[in-house]
Amino acid sequence: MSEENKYWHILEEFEPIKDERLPKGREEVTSPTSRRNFLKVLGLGTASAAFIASCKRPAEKAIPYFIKPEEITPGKAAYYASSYFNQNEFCNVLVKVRDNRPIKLEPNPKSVVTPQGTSGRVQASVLDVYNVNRYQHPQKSGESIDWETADGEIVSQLRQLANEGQPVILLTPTIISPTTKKLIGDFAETFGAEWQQYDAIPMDGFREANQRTFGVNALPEYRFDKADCIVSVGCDFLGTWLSPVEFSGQYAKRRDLFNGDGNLNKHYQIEAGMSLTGSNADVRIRAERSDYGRILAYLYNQLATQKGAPAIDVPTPPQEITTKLDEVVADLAASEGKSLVVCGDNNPDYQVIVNGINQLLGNIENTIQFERTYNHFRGSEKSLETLVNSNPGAVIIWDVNPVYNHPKSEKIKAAIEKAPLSVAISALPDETTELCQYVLPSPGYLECWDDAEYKTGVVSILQPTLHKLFDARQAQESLLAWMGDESSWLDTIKNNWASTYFPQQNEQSDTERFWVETLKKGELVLETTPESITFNPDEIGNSLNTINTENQVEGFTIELVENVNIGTGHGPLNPWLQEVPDPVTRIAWDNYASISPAVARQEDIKNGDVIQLGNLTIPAFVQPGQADKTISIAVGYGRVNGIPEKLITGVNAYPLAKVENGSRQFAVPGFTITKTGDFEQMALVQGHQSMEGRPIVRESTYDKWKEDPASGNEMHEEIKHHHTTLYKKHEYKGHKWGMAIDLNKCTGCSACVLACNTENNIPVVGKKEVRRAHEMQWIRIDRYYNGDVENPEVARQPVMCQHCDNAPCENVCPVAATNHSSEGLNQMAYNRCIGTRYCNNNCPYKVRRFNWMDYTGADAIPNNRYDPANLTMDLSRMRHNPDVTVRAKGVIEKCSFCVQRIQEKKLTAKNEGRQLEDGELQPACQQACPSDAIVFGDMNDPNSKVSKMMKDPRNYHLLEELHTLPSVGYLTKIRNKS
Amino acid sequence: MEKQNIPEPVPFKFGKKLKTYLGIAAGIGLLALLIAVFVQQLPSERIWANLWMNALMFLFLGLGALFFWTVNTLGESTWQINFQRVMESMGLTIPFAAIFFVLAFPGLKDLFEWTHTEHLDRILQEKTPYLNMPFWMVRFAVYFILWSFFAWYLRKISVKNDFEPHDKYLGRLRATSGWFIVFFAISSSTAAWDWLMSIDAHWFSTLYGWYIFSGMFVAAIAVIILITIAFKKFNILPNVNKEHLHDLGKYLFGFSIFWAYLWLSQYLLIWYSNIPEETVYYVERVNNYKTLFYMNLIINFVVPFFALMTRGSKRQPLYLAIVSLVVLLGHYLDLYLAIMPGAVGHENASIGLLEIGLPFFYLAVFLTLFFISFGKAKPVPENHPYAIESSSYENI
Amino acid sequence: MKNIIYGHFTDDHDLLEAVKALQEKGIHIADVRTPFPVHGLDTVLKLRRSHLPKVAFIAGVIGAVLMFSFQYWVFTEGWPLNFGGKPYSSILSFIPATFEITVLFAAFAMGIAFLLRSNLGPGSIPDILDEEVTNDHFQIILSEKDNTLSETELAEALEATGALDVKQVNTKK
Amino acid sequence: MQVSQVREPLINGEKSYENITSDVMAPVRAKPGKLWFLGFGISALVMLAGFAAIAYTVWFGIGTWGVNRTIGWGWSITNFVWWVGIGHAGTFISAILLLFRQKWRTSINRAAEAMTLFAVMCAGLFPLIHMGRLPLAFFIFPYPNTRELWVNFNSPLLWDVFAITTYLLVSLLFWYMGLIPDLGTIRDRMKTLWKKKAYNFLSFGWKGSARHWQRHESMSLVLAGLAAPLVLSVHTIVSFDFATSVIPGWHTTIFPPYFVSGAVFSGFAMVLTLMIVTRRALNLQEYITVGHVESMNKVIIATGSIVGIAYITELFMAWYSGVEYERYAFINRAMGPYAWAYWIMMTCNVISPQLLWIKKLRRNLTFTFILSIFINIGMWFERFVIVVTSLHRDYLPSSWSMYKPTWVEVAIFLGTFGLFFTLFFLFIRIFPVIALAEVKSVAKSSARKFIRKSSKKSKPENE
Repeated sequence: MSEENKYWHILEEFEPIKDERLPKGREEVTSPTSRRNFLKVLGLGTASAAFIASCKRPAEKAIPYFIKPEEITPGKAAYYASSYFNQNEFCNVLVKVRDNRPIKLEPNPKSVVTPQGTSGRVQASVLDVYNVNRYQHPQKSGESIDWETADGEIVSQLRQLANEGQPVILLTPTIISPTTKKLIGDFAETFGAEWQQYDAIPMDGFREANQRTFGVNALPEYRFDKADCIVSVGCDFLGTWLSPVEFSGQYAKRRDLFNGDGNLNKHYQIEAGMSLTGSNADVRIRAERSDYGRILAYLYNQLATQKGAPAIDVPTPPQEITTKLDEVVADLAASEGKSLVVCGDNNPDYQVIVNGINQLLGNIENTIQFERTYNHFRGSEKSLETLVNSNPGAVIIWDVNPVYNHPKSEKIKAAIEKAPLSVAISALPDETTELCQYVLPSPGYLECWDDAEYKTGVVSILQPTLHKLFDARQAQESLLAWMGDESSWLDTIKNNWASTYFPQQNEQSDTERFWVETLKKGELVLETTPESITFNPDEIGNSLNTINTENQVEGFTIELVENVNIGTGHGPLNPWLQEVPDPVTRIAWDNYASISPAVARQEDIKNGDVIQLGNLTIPAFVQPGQADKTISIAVGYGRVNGIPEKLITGVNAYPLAKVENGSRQFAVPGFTITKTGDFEQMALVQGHQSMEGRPIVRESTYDKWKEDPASGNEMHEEIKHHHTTLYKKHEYKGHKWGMAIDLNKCTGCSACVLACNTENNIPVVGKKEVRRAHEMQWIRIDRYYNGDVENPEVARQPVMCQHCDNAPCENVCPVAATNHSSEGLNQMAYNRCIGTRYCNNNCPYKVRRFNWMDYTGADAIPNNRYDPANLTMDLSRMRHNPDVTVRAKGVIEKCSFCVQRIQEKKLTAKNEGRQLEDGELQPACQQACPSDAIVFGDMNDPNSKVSKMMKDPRNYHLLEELHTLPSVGYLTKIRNKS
Repeated sequence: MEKQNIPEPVPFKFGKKLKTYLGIAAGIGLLALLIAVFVQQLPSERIWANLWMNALMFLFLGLGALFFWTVNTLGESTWQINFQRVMESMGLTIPFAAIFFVLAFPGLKDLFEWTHTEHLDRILQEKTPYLNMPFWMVRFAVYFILWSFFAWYLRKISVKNDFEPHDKYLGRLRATSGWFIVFFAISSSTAAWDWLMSIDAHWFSTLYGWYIFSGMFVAAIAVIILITIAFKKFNILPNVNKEHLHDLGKYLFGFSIFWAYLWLSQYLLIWYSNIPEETVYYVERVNNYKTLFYMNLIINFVVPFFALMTRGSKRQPLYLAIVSLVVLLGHYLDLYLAIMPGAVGHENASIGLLEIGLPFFYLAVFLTLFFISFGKAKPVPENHPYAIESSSYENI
Repeated sequence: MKNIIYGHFTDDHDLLEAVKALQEKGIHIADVRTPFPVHGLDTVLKLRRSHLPKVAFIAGVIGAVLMFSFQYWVFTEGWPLNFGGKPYSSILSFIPATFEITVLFAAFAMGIAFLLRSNLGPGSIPDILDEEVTNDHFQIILSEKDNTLSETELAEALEATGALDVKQVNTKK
Repeated sequence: MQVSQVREPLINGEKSYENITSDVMAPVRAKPGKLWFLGFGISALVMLAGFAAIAYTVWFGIGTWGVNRTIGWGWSITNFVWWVGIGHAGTFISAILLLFRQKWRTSINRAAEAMTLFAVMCAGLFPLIHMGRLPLAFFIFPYPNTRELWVNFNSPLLWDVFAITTYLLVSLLFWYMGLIPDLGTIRDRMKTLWKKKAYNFLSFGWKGSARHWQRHESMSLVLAGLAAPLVLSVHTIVSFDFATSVIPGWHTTIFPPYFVSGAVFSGFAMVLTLMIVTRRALNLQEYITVGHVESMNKVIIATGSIVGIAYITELFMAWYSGVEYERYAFINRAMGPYAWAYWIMMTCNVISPQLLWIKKLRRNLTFTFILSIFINIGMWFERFVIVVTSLHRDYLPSSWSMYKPTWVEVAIFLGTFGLFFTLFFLFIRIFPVIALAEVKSVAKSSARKFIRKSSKKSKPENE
């Protein structure tokens, strides 16, 4: 229980420390850092602005504490509750801080919204703090100025403009912080400013549809865990749609055949491009993007006919789809009130029909609830129209980049340039900030105070875990300063909480106590009343009629999609995210145009052939399962401004989007393919897609599983039966660590890969090296296609070191650098490794990774560093987990089952004089997994979850016929199909 | 070189006394078989396995000798000329080995799991294109027809040169030897797979054929040594001197090491990788035949290695004969270990009256055939163009 | 001070005959030097068989025992490590290194023994009487010291066997 | 010992012992010619380029090579095995052929052994430079250290360390012991004092005493007895590098004898390549005769056929095993993306040597020379097929990958050729290319001159 206290360790309890070096007139921020240490951090940060190709070990730069600050125990991590929000993704987190540096983000298990796991982006966000490209001082036209001057000039101009009645536009992303919203309101009032919210990829169509059908402008809660039958039309809810971490958890609960009630959901995915969600579906129906409307209409009409509701004749989708859709309809009809139909298209008419279907099926108030609606995605197309059309006098652009991610980029650019005053508030340079006169650096979220109401009635606090690295200031502080408000931003938040939320609760009677307790927990859950909704059936008819008049345009339709890890491409270019291969295509560092195999054959296009689509030249990728007439391209690539040249990658696909009827469309018809004759080799990490009939991912169907839980895994018993050995097994007397992975729950989101990267200091090798199969990630998520090449089934398998008890790799190391621990770990002594790579050759799973070059700067030879992502600079090195060795050139590394965590927890338990509890010890991958697919524990403990899973009839070991005796077990994948 | 007075050769006669001895030996063998069948009523697979094992050993001696002769001929070596007829005559027993195999045919079902075509598992089903009765029989016939032909034809040329000397015969001998070796190189392996490896039908080892070959070769050399020493003692081959024995001893020594080398290669690699599909073979043997398993290695490697290491040991006829006899028994044991665990199983296999007695019968038949053949030609080839080299060389 | 008488032949067969002839006269032959090993010469000279093989055997046994026990010690006592589930005393794994060290010890012990026993080695200065011995001369060397016969008698006896260029030398050794 | 007169003489021309001495010594005595300097210069340059590439690798890391996460060993280990294989001919010739009393070995064993040493030196480089951390290469020796951590005696790579070291040292010993009498011969022919002194130093003061000869012969025989199993062990252990693994295409029990056979096969090919040129360049046609070439060709056809049978056995067993991974590995060899390498290997190693069944071709120097180069190439590809083709598609298709060498790897490989030829050029200037004493010892029974003489006398030489 003392552990818990450690978790909720907070900043507020400590005396603020005065720092004369901070700019005057500004409230000191209470900080966990001592002044001495702050100096050190600041010094390091500044020094690292330049490339320092130093061969010195980082240890030489460490300065020992002269007087140890009270709250810091060297070598011991502290955890602070906070939250991550980045435009379209939210996660309650615990920030792991070691020696004043946040080094890892972990899920907050007490969270209501995201108790299980995080996304990959959350994991990688810690790297953004230490980004060397951040603005370090306020700038005016590219010149550094100080805050006072900047504030003075901006305020005077704002007042003048306000007096002149010229419009002042404040362009922000969707703001979910209640205090900030109030603050902006005050600001707008003060300066007569117009506040516009902008989303790179909007969901205003959803809000509009809900307004039309239910009379509320809200994004409801979707309960995937309550749905027996999920039908998703082009909706990537496990990867990028609305709240993927939450949905992954809900979805996985219904894929769980080990803990759950054995009631598997059935997931239909109807889509054009192969999405992460589609690749997890039980039944994936390949359909053209341009047919989505008709498909929805068909589904509605069929259901309506069954339920006796009016149907409107709409051209039906092609025959081969309707036969499959009939099956979908039958399943939907059979699970009334327990089904869920979603569509990912922002077209309001489509959403209206989706609402109509869900209404018909009685899903409203069951699987779709309006109690705690989502507060993000408030942006609309109107915001930019205002900017472009209103000839603003002042533009304040806060952390959005429309110049990059809006198709009308040129007009926006013109509007900003024309405005007499343009101010950008941003941590990093981008396409938009470069156009603004003033650039005001803002800190990263790990350096900020903030609050957030992601879902109505669940309010979280963000607290800083690191003193601001640069001369940066939160946007809210700027607004306060401009308004002449002397109070600090923290006080503003506290005051707001005291006035707004304190009265709404009754647990705490003292406002200060209330604040501290909430801060410890990280969030406050309030009573809410559901939005009252009234269904308007007429809208369905209207929308059906609209769809009825849709023209079918000749040529290819391009759909712009988000990559699971890259998302909209907002924020700094994060090398960790870039290096994680897309879970579907397994390509890192690039975007590409996915075309179907049939088109590739017809047009004679091979992977990497550069094609021309409108104004876009982009390499093509042949994607099994892609609809023939649809080409999918991921947005979020092709950032140029403010990106170091060696990191520029991919092509910006946003300009292909179209603004139509006041909304942005990400599916645009009418393209033709032209081959340019160029070729670009992509960083494809998996060149072979088929399992070649090998029992690698074992699977079965739900029906067969119900009859025999070992179905699809019959060979496991047989192989076990045939196991013979010429020498006895070693005994493992104490712990024997093992891991079980439920293939039915893993969605492939890659959060584990990124968590592992962060935890284990895995270097980034860059596009060139990934192309050469030199990637370093310790976990990879293998993806195999099975069956019809036009619409294959997808099987996924996370593979890390299997920690074999009869490890072929250990036998062959000449210098004994890898051997087996007494707890069954396959361990590596990096210091001893001389890099023969023999172990890797002999590893049947090929999970060992070799430091081909000096990726980390840990090598003793000077001037040979290979650092494609500027991650060996002193600032970026602060991200390192000090418990894990940074490996030198020429050394083999691999998954260690997070041995540093094992040791730490063992020690804790020992100090507390107790046994380790099952589940107490989680490796980074398990911890980050939003779908709880990975379970780690002691196999010598018969009651541990992992040993129970190992005994499950579904359990098998990868390549078990080789008698390598892996410590990792996999539970078979069960598809709910006939 | 020691001066020796070479006595006059005594012409070989397959005398009555010898015949009586062989008859008694044959009788013992048959008696052992009859007791095993009717008195002890041993399980049928054990009977058949014994017949199979002895037929193989019978074949090995002839085939190994034929190989030894042909390989020396092809290598233009000449030291063997003085006892070449021993090898020739041993080779002539090959066709009779076929008869012994055929006698064991009724037991094939007991010996080979893959013959149970009604219930084969997946892996065995996949092997049927190779492991099926008709094809197996065809291979059997081809091996024996060709081996027998070569044994007969080579002998014919060799003898012909005695009477109408001509250099062309040597050329023909070499050419035929070449063809034989080519065929032997393939058939020795495939025959080992067919008749031995497929007893453990699931198991496989690429080295197996060569391993069996090396054992066969050592066994044949041991018998050549024994016969040559005996013939020397009775002055049938007076021209065989210590140099010949020395060299034969070296072969026995060297190829015992070679056998051990292959044994180790096969076992070490399988032990090291520890993949069940391969270890299954050795697990059975190491666990259930522990003593014999290690005895095999001691008799076939440790004994000849230390016993024949010194120069003098190889030049002492009696000593060399004893070592040869031990090694011959050792390879009988090796064959036992190759066959019994798979064909009989450790529950039923043991070394009893049958295993000890039956070989006498085969030995008697082998020697009878050998003596008959040997008596039909001159004991030493005459007019061999290189004959002089065989009588006048020395080991350092 | 001893006197040396030597002469040479140009054919190894003649040399063998000469040695036999000299020995029949009871003359002790100090040394015979030849450009290559002449077969039968050691028998005629009644040279003892060399002990070098025994040296090799003993050194080999020492090497084998040392290497094997070292490996065994390392894996069972020194620092027993679990490599791929193999037993600590994985004897089969010890065979290759043991074999190599056996051969190494045997070969080098024998090589060194050969050099020491023959007084050969870097820097050793030979007493060469006739440089053609390493070319095509087969040389017989007689020493007065070893024989009852006089220097001249020895020379005559040597010449009688057909030796060419019979010479007498007084060496200081 | 008597030799039948039907046998082909091993030394042609009317050679007396004196002739043998002067013929063989000629290159040592004479001043090197332009051609020698040219050859030596080029070799040395290529060697230096190779060393530069090695330095580059050590500096920037193995990432400068084309190897990757799937194919951990590329050209480096291919070259290693290839060079070690070539390094098997010399010791095979001097040890095993000595045991088998093959007299023809005497004309070629010296050069072949030298070649062995140089090839093993080239080979030995690769396991070192393929390490990610070459400066720490000393970790592979079991030396006492503060952590009391020894080495892993289970590792075939460690066995390699012992095997290659022992092999190099014992071969050197064997070679040098054989050289001692010949160095004495050179010493006595040298006119300048310093050369005399130098060669005396090198010859350890050899004087040709009967007792020394007796010991020398006895030692040679035991050394041969030791070296014979050593030769087998070296390539056996090299084969263990692969065969102990679990990788299909690597793990197969036939590897040890098949590797040995392949090694001798490639070694003889290299000896032929070199000797056919050397005998011309150094005027040694009468010592290294067509008969010698034919004998070597016979070894080639024997070992080549054994290798061929091993290939087919592997192929058959892969099918017979019923193990899908095994089967796939071999299908992939013959039909996958590296099939070209497989078929080069098959053509060069199995099919082309079969032409040597024809006596005329066996005795044709030009043909033999071309064929020997074919075999060198084929055997290199054999190792490439084993190393790369087996690795590039093993168990999990997700990790399958392709391999292509970079210029660094190519330069290192060429550099080892430079090293090899540099040493060889030095060797032919400093040491007698033919074992003088050994040739002389068989001259009487096998030289044309003596054969004729003895036949004239027709006097049986009873010993």
